[in-house]
Amino acid sequence: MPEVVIPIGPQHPALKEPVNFRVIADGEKIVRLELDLSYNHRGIEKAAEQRNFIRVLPLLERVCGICSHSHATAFAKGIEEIMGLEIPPRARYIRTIIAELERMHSHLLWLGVAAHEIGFNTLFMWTWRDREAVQDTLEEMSGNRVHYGMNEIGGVRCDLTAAQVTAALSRLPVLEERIKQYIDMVNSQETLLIRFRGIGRMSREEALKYGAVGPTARASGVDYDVRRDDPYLAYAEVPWNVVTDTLGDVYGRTRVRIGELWESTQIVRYCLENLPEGPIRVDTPKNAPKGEILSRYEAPRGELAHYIRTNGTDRVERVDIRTPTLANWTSVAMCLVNQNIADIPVIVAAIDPCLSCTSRLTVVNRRDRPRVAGPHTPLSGNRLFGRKGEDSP
Amino acid sequence: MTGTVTPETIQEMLRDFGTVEQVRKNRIRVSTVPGRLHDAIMTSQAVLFVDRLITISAVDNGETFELLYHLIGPHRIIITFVLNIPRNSPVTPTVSDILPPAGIYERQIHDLFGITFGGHPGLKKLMLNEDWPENEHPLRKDWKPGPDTFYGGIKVERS
Amino acid sequence: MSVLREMIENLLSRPVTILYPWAKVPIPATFRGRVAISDDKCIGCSKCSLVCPAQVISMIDGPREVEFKGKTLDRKKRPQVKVFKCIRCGLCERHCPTGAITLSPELSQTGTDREILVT
Amino acid sequence: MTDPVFTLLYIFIFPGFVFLVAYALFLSFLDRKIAARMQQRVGPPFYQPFADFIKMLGKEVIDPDGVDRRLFDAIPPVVLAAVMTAFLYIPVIGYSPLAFPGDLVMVLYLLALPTIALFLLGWLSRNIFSAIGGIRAVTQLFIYEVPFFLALLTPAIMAGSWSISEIVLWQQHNLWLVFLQPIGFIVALIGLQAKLERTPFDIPEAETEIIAGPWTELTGRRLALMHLTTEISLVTGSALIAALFLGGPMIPWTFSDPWLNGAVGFSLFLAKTLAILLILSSIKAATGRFRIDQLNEIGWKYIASAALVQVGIVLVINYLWVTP
Repeated sequence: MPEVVIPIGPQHPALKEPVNFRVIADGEKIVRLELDLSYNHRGIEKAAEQRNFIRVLPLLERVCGICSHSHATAFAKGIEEIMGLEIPPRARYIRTIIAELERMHSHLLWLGVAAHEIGFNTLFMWTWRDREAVQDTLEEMSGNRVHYGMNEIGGVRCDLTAAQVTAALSRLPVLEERIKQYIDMVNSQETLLIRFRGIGRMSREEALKYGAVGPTARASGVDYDVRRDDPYLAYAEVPWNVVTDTLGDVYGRTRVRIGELWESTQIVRYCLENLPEGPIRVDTPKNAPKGEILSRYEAPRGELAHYIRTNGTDRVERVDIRTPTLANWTSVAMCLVNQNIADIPVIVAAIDPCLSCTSRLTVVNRRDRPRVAGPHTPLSGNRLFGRKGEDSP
Repeated sequence: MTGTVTPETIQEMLRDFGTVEQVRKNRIRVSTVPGRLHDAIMTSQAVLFVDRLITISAVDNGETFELLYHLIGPHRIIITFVLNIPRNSPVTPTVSDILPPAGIYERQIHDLFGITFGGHPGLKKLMLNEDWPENEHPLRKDWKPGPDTFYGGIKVERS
Repeated sequence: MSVLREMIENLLSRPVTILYPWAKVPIPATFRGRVAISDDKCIGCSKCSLVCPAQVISMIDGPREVEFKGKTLDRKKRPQVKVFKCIRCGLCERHCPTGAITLSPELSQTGTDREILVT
Repeated sequence: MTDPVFTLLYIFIFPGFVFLVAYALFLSFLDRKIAARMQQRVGPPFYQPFADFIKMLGKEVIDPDGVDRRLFDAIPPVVLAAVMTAFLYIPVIGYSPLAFPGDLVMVLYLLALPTIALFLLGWLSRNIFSAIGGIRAVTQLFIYEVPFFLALLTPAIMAGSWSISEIVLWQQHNLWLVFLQPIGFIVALIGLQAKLERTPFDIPEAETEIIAGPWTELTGRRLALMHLTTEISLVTGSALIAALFLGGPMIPWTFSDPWLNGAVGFSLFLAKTLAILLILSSIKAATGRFRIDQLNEIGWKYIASAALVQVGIVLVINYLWVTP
């Protein structure tokens, strides 16, 4: 069978995100692929330069629909460090609780999506049903299901009442029970194993070389978690473990994410039970002094980096957001070569791509898309971005 | 092997490449020049076990463009190499040959700031669409949307 | 096997879906819904319009008398919210000095009155 | 049988066209409802498949560029007719009036037609997703068809007849074949699941991989008819397995009233098809999708050999017991 070009995206049932893969396949095997990142430029970084610190946080929260707390916290914690503020312990714990609940809902969502990509819709429905419990908790605590709006420079906006803590704690045992069920299911469900094992394998060296982050990297045995390596919020005080795996395939990523789900429930439980008393915010100056900070944060999808520069006013000079998905693209493109067409959705979904974060920068709609690799050549990180003279086949 | 790498050793090692200062307990900032960057990264990869590029940040600070290469290794100390590139000829050599993930960040910066990375294998538009006007780079400080220009099919209405 | 067991359990139990128009979805009291402004408390300081990230609060003419700290003040401006552009971040509520502007737990963009479109 | 009115009624009204369409839509509803309840969803109302069917009939038919319209129009009615014809040979209330020696083989071939048609549709659509889907459909056909045929031919070997109605009669006198051929029954169920392209065998129309496979370019009444075809295939397939392995509509005793006889037989038929549907729905809900190469391996390594083992066992039993 001759080589065929299969367009995947920007409108495709598997990738409900504005990204375009042109997969060149020989039969069912992927020979090479061309990647178009995004179709939607929102100009958030430019807009962030125009707003003061109060008004910029809701904007940054809307960088991403899933990890909204991550962006706001990464920014707030950077600005607080520039200002030299120490936020109260209670605020730190509340931020941690929201962050871990967010991780839980993101990973549950991911598990459902991964199951859906292989047609296992029952697991998809179940995880999304259980995700509702997390979202209800978040809604009770913050007032919204997705954009929590809990952060402000110098602390958090709303306090947790005793009733909210009790309600959240009462939901945890159910979730823990469910997560145990999922561990069991993932380890015993035959079709899931057969589709996840050995797919999109990435060795430790490759994961490091191509700059994979988050669960994608940890599944390949890269022991890299900002929460432990550069502790922020309450992570230094809470007992928890970094989950890693050595398999490096989609199954390994699933195991890492489910393991992180479990760790998250334990972190949330510890924080709720040991919530310190005290104020939830400190007074902040209006202006930040001149300075720069690389604020790193372990978002559900991986390491998120905000490079913030201030100039002594109440606005940032520049905020450069590097989202985990952008860091993971190189590795995913590398993973896909020589895999089956049927595995594209699974492999791409395995990094949990969030185009909303990534394409905050992007508008792409090119007719003459670049050839990214020569015919039958394995795709390396360099070749992914095209070489001169390969525009025409 | 990584136990020997401390902020002090890093400062010692990278002293040759420019001004070194420790800006945070786990972050070293090295101001260097475009010509030395390659060697600096190679040295840190070889000696300081740097294995990962966190990101490349770009800042337009009025007179120059500032490029910041944030690298990290198993010692979990961020090494930031800072380059200043003149605004009138924004060209710097690429590092995507020694750090594969840099390719995607460099393309992003090329789009948004108009900095050219010499030797980059495919410095094409990644972030902005095809009908984006040439020589307009939205994250430059002096960029204003033109009144009659279409950006991705949309004309910006100035109020 | 755990999949099969749970499937059978589910088959015998009721679905979890809330059939919305017939059954009410529980809304927590903290829910950030439609902006509600109480004219009695508002002192017209226009702080809300300054912090609003979506810039949907504008100060319009609304002369009235307000009791504030035992004094009766004469106020000329009152805030107006374009509800459909509101992103319900709650910053106005957070920064209001008198608690005059709040986010009620009602759904934001539904209703039959003309009034709800502009508060 | 000789009465033409009776034959016409048989073909068009009762077990034939009208009943068949109604029952197919009902089974489709039930299938969706069971899956939904297993996932703790509410599921569709009972008229949903019917409403879908009517709605799709009324939708605009879009011809993709460069498609042979006549062939595209002709395929859905042809396969619909094929699976409907197949159903007529399966006993529903009693002995099928159209039965002839060898109708089992004909039914099996008629049931294979929709897959071939899907391949044709995919090939005609001039769409890459359809083409891949069509190729996958045929590949899958080669994988499951052999074990499916083998599994369904073992009852024929055991009963010593190639007529479905004769096999049902044999079971009335002896024993349900599911007790004698459990492996064959399981293989037949798996084969039926694969034939109907339901999870884990929905490889040709894998939604997340190739949109809808051969169905991608089908619109309007073509889509409606193809959907109806799959739904009727579901009825025909489960009725066939019910007849071959579960004794069909036959009851071991006879009532004096022929009407009561027919009614009891018919309710048995309903109960058995519903039971098979429940099993099929559970498989659908409990599994993810295989990949085509994995299915190839599983199909030839395990399912086909299981069917062969069953054939061997049946031959041995026949030699020892049934043959005088």
